[in-house]
Amino acid sequence: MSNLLWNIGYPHFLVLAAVLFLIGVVGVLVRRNALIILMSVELMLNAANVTLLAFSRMWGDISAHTFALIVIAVAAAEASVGLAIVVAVFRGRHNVEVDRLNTLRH
Amino acid sequence: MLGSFVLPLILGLPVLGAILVMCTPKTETTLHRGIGMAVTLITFFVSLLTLSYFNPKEAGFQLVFDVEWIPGLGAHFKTGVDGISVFLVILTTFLMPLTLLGTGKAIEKNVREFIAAMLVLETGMLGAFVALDVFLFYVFWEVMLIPMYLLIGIWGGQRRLYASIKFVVYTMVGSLLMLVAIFYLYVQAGAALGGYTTDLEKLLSVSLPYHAQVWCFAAFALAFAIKVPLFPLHTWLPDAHVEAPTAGSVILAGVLLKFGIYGFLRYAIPLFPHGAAVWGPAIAILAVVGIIYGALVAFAQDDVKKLVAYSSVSHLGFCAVGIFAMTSYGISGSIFAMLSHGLTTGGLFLGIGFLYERRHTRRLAEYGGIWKQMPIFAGLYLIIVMGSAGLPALSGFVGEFLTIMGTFLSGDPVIAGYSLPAPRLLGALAATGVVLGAIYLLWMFQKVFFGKLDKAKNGRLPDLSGRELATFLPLIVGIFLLGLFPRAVLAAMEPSVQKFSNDFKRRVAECDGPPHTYGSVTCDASGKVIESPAKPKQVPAPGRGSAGSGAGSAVPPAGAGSAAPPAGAGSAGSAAAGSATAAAERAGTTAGATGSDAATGTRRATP
Amino acid sequence: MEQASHTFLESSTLVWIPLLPLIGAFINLVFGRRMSRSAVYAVSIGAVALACVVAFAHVFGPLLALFRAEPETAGTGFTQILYTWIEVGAFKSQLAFRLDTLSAVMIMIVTFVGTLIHIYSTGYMAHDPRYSAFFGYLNLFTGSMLILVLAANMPVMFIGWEGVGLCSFLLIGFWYENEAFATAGRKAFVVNRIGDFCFLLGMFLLFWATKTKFGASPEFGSLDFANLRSPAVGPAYLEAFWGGDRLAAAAAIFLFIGACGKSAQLPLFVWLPDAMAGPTPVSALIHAATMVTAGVYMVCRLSFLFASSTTAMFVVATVGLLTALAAAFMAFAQTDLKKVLAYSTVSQLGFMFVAAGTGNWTAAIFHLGTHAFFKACLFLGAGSVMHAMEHEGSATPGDIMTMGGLRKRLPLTHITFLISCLAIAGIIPFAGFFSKDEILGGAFGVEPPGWIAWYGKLLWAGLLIAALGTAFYMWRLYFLVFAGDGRSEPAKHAHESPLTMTVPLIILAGFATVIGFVGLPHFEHLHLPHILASWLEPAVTAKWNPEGTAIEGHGSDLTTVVLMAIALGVGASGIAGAYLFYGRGPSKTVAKLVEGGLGPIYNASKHKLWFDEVYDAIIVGPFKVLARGLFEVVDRFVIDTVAVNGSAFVIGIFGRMSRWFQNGNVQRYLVGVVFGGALVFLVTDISDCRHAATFEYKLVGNQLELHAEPGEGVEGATAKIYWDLDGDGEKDKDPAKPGELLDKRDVTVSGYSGPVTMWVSDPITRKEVKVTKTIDLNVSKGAK
Amino acid sequence: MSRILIVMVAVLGIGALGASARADDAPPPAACPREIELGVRNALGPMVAATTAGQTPITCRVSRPPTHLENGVANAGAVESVIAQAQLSDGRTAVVEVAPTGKVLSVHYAHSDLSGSSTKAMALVFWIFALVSVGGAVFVITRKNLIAAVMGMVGSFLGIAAIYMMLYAQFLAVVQMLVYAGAIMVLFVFVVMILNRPEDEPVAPTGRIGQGLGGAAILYLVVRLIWLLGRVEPPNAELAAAAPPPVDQCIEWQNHACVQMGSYDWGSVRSVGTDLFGAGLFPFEAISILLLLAVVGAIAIARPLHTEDDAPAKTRAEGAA
Repeated sequence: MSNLLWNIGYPHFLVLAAVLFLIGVVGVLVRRNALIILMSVELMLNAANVTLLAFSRMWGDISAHTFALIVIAVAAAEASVGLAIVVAVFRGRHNVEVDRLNTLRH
Repeated sequence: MLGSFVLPLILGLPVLGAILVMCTPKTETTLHRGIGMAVTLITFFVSLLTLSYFNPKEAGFQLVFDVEWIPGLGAHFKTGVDGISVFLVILTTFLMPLTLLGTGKAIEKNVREFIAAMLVLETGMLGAFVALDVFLFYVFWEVMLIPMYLLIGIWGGQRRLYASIKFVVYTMVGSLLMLVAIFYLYVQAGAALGGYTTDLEKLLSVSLPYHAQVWCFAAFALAFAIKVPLFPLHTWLPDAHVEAPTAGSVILAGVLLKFGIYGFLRYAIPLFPHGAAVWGPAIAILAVVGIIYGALVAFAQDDVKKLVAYSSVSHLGFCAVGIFAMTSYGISGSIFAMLSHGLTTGGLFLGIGFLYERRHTRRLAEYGGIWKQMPIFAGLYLIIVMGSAGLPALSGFVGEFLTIMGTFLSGDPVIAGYSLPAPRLLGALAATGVVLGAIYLLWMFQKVFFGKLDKAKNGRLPDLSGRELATFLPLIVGIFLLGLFPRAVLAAMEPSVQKFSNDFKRRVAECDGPPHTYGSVTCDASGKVIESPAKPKQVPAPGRGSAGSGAGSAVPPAGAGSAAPPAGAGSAGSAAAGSATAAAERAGTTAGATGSDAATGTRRATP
Repeated sequence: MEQASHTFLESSTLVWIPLLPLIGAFINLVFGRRMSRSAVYAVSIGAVALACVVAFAHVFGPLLALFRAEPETAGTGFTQILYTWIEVGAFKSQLAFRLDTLSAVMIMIVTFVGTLIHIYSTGYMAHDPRYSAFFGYLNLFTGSMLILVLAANMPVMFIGWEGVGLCSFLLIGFWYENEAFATAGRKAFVVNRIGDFCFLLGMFLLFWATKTKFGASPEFGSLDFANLRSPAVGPAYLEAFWGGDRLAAAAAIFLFIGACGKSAQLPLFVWLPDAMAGPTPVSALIHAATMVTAGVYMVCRLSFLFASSTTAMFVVATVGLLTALAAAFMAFAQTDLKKVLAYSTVSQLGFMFVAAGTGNWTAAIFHLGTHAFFKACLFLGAGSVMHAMEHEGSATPGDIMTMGGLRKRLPLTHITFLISCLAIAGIIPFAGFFSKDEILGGAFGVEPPGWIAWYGKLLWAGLLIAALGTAFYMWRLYFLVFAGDGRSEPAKHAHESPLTMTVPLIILAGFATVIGFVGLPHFEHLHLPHILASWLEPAVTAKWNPEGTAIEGHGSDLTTVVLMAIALGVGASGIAGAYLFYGRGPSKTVAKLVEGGLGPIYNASKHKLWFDEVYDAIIVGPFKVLARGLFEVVDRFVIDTVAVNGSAFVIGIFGRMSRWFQNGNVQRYLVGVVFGGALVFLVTDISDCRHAATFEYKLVGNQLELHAEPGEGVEGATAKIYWDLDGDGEKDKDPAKPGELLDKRDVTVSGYSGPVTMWVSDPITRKEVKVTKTIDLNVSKGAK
Repeated sequence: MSRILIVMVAVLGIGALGASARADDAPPPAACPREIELGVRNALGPMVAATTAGQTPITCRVSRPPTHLENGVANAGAVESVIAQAQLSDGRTAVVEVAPTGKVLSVHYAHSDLSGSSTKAMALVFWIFALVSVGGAVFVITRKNLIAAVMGMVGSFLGIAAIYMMLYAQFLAVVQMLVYAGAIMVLFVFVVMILNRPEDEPVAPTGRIGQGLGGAAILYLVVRLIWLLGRVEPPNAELAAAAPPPVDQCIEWQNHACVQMGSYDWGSVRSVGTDLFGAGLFPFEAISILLLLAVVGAIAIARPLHTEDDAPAKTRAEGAA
């Protein structure tokens, strides 16, 4: 047990990433507010980044940093467009509950 | 080759015309109709060039135009005609302008799109007739489907949606299975020829293993049987015909139905002769059933179009049975019957269209005594009806006569392993179609034209206008010409038909593939023919693919059971041979599978 | 062959005989509506008359010459080949016309009688608005018939064969506004089609037999009459075929059914009485000259084939006899003028077929000729009568019960009618006597091999009865129409018809009187010329088989005379009987008899033995039911509803089910993702679906080659493979690197047998799989 | 309900690390071969602590490079270096990589960060930031109030940045703070202020069974992931424990061949940049285009709807909506 607490190894980082990721998944699943969902997505991306960096450290390969950087960029793009959509939608119909945005279905 | 430019030209013209039409403003309907007429007429006259370049003495493909199309696939844009297809091409280009002329102003909405659809349809049909590349054929086959779907679905009658979807789904079911078979053939042939290709002529040199042929033929046959249509698969036809606009019906009956028979002639039978030998009798019997059934059901209709639609089922039955009689009479006859059917049934539908434009009903009960009002129309229509009923000296007779005779004489001289069951009986049954045809056609004619003119609405029907007359006369002239001088056509298709039946006889008699028995012939694995299982007779299998002989020589006789398929499976065969010795030792290990195969193969191989 | 020796006339102008009427038809049908009556008459009559002239020119010119020169080849006559009509493979049919002695007789009858009928029609149809169409049809009819008789091979014959059917359809239904008439026309065509169907089968049988039984020599499989007749082909007909009987039997019977359709024999005669719906000249044309004689002609044309099978002959004769009797019986109770004549025609055709069936071809054609004249005369006379009655405003011009006493009103018609009645009753010296007597005599004398004994006599007796009936009902007709006093106003004031109608009558009556002398009876001691017999002799066969016994069996003069006397007596007694009952119009006695015991028989006769009713019940009705049933049950229900829409419905169900997932809600999709991921883990976790780690081993000589197959997935990729190759249960060290464990995929040991263990251990998840196999070199060596 | 579930997930996630507890099976340090020890002493000179009570300061472990795949077959490379740990007199530990021949390949002075049980401080730091990030994440998905959620997000991001730092990704840690905690989150805050309404029902309504199943699936995933990831062991514990060595990277290319190598510190801007503009050039360009598009798209979409002057914008916005 003490070993678990005080002897931090890669498993700790990876498990942390996994937990963050799953929290993100749960967020996307259970929430209806588009903003929260967007944030949860960001959360998942970060979890992925953590995993990337942990493994890059573990295998001694720097290129994972590059990918993490790219992931961050993608996340930024996604956030901006997503937020723009949220705003537009809100203008149109004064709520951002995703499961009310079913116009295309009917 | 001389004149090879003609076919691509007639393929291109309608499409260009369609583009041109779509470029014109939407409201200029007269302009659209004019362009449509002009383009189709030009296409017709250009297509006449094929006849001038066509050499009737030659059996093979002519006017061949071949360019690399999709190198990755080995697909070529290869077109050409032989005696079988050239007249169908002419028929198509001949019917198109007449159809547009006959349609006249009957189509009010979306004239531009209508004309464009018709033109694209023409290209599709011509392409499917002249394609000499399986892949190209399939593409055109599908291209042809879409405009027809639009014609029925947009310009059709009340239940047009049901009809059009039924039409498309029916056709698709068939053609997708055909596609699967094409892929299989493609792969196998690629292995056998040492290079993937979809060139029909190359594929014809490959002979698949026996059972593969049986299944591939079944897949092809389904697609074509739906198009023909054969008896249980025919119900899309009446709906499509009834709902389609006149032009759609004319083209559908005049040309589209021909692709079933043509597909059998051009693809299914030459590619998979063994399959044809296995399924042929069944198809012939179905065709005869269709002849009688179609005629009977036609008699039960009170919708004129439906009646004619079922008559097509009956007539195409003649074509089908004529082909699977596998006699030159039957085959020539069925091709001829296709031409005649194109003219007569096209004429019937045009006439119905004329009536419909005047009365807006197709119910027989609504008519009666029309002769008094429209004597010219009645007279001309009678000629077409008689042509369809197979009156001698009109076009219908020659086809029916030859197909029935071909059926009657099927199996004489005996093709190794192929003959219809009870050809005499089948011929007689098919001939009953002649009587039944007279019954329902004359019944229809009487209901429409004879009797008292008691319906008030029929009182003021104008007789044929100049346009309608101009639509009818070419058809009637054609009917008379085909009926009085059929030899010109028959002689031109003779070499190709001879080649067709000779190839079939040769290839169905040669032994390839695993041991099998059909007819009087039993083949064992190493390509020996055993006339009767009792006394084996050594016959070296002729004309095997090079890869096949290679494999055959490579494998030891023990392994031949699994390695015998000479084409395609050559590599597999040698592999099996290589593993054969090791397989014996590797008892119980997973790799033993092929070994056990070889073992069973050996067991099957030794008679 | 002798083509070369022919002059221009015969070799290249034959075609004009059928062509002229066809041209006339074309002109009338296409331009007739804009032509004046006189022009139409001119064209149509001109066409037929010209054809008649050409025909006679051919017959009495070249053919007669040829006949004089070499009678045998006159049997083949000379041929004009226009072009090859159909040619596929071995089958070749040329559009060719042949004039031989047989067809010569026919074309003369057809064109001559046809011309007269055309002329007559100008008067009869004088008031019909659609005259041009009518004359066009008449020309077409004549032309088709001429094609039929002149055809040099069976397919060409079939053109005319069906052509006359079409024309009958058009002409019988000429007054199409009357539904019943139109139906009659259709009935004629369809019944004929049934016959044509058998004709086709007969053709195919002949082609098949001649083609496939013998090699590819040209005279086989051409369906050309000359070739079919050639002695080389003869043996083919004797081939055993269905039911062990000869092929000739099958082919001939099929063809004969075709003839039954055309010539209105049992059981296909039903169309002919209804054919009275057409205008009277048409009836005359159909009955006398063109249509119905086609069957008889075809049988005689193929005499060699029929004669090759006594079975076929038996069938022909029997059917002929039955038809003659039945038709005679049906004619008794008819009250419609033309109906009576129609049944008499059927009956007379029965006579002809008996003649044909007894191999008495000459007699058949002879009777055909004589019958053509007197029957045409009768019909045209009837037409004249009805025309007169109609003119006086009779509602039912054909009802003989309303007539009577017309001999004073229509003298010319009366005379001609009288002559024709004498002729048909077989009274010497009118034409009917000779021909009928020849048939009777031939039937009496015939003794073909394979027939039951005395069958010829039986036929003879039956024909006598038929002849008696004929005489009776014809004279009943005569008396009812002409004798006594008029029984209705129109009958009282009827006027004679115009010359255009009476002149043909007179001409025909004249021929009906004298034409019989072309075939004087045969006596041993005094030699009377039988011109027709000797003329036809080369064209028809005289033997039962290609190499069989002769057909002709002449009795002694005494028998001949006796037979003639009996026939004459029968005819006379028939007339007497008719006079007895109907001498002064319809008598009470008849009425009483009808009321009394003869009632059923009378009804049977009146309803023509209920043939139509029976056919409706057993054929037409079921046919309609079957058609409707097939459509509703098979097409609508089984195929469409169950198969097609059913499958569509099933697919639709799946579609509706899958819509829950594909509802466009992203979160629901993500649920799917989560569950999927969980499932993947679960599966890979609990059921180790990966290939279990194992290793292969192969023996090469003494070498044991081991190959590890660590499963797939996380374990497989980076797994370490440890081996125990000495059976000590420990992981072996790597001989190459001391202190390292042997970690390889492929290892080779020599000459080792015993347990081999492999460990697959995964560096990331410390999973370790252990596989052990025991190898025995000797055993595995033995395993071969 | 769902909140309980989520918290449960989080706690369980951390706790489940227990599952990954395993006996400390690092092989015991052994005495080095002579040439190795000589090499080390040459390299380090007098810094090496003196031998005390037979306890040699220099201990050796054989290390092998990780098993690497060669066309589908994984094989372990031969021994190419020996890792020697030398206790220095100043208490630090030097990790020396020595070739079997005794040639010294590299010397690292281990920070006592990840390394085993050197100092508990680092472990504490990790736990704190781990809890911060996880707690922030839980906060995000549980709060009704959007502002609160965004704040939780910021916290979570900062925690993650720190975790980056602990993984020697200094540059990325900074980027994380700037881009995420800085820009993106500010963006979120703005949007939240624009919308400015708390959502009425936080949880998407799915039936009890659905929630139960979903929860079960999530739990299972957590457990399984932890069980899997907890077993991950570095190919080389010592190097992992030590500070990462500088990375050798190509800094000058000529037609796809490297002409000059350079060696930069792990995770530094230079190393990341070199890699980004070397191997990662294409993705970089792609990303730049993506960002451009994102900017344009965002502007196009977010334009106010009710501008009478241009219809296209209207339709576009509606299409987006």
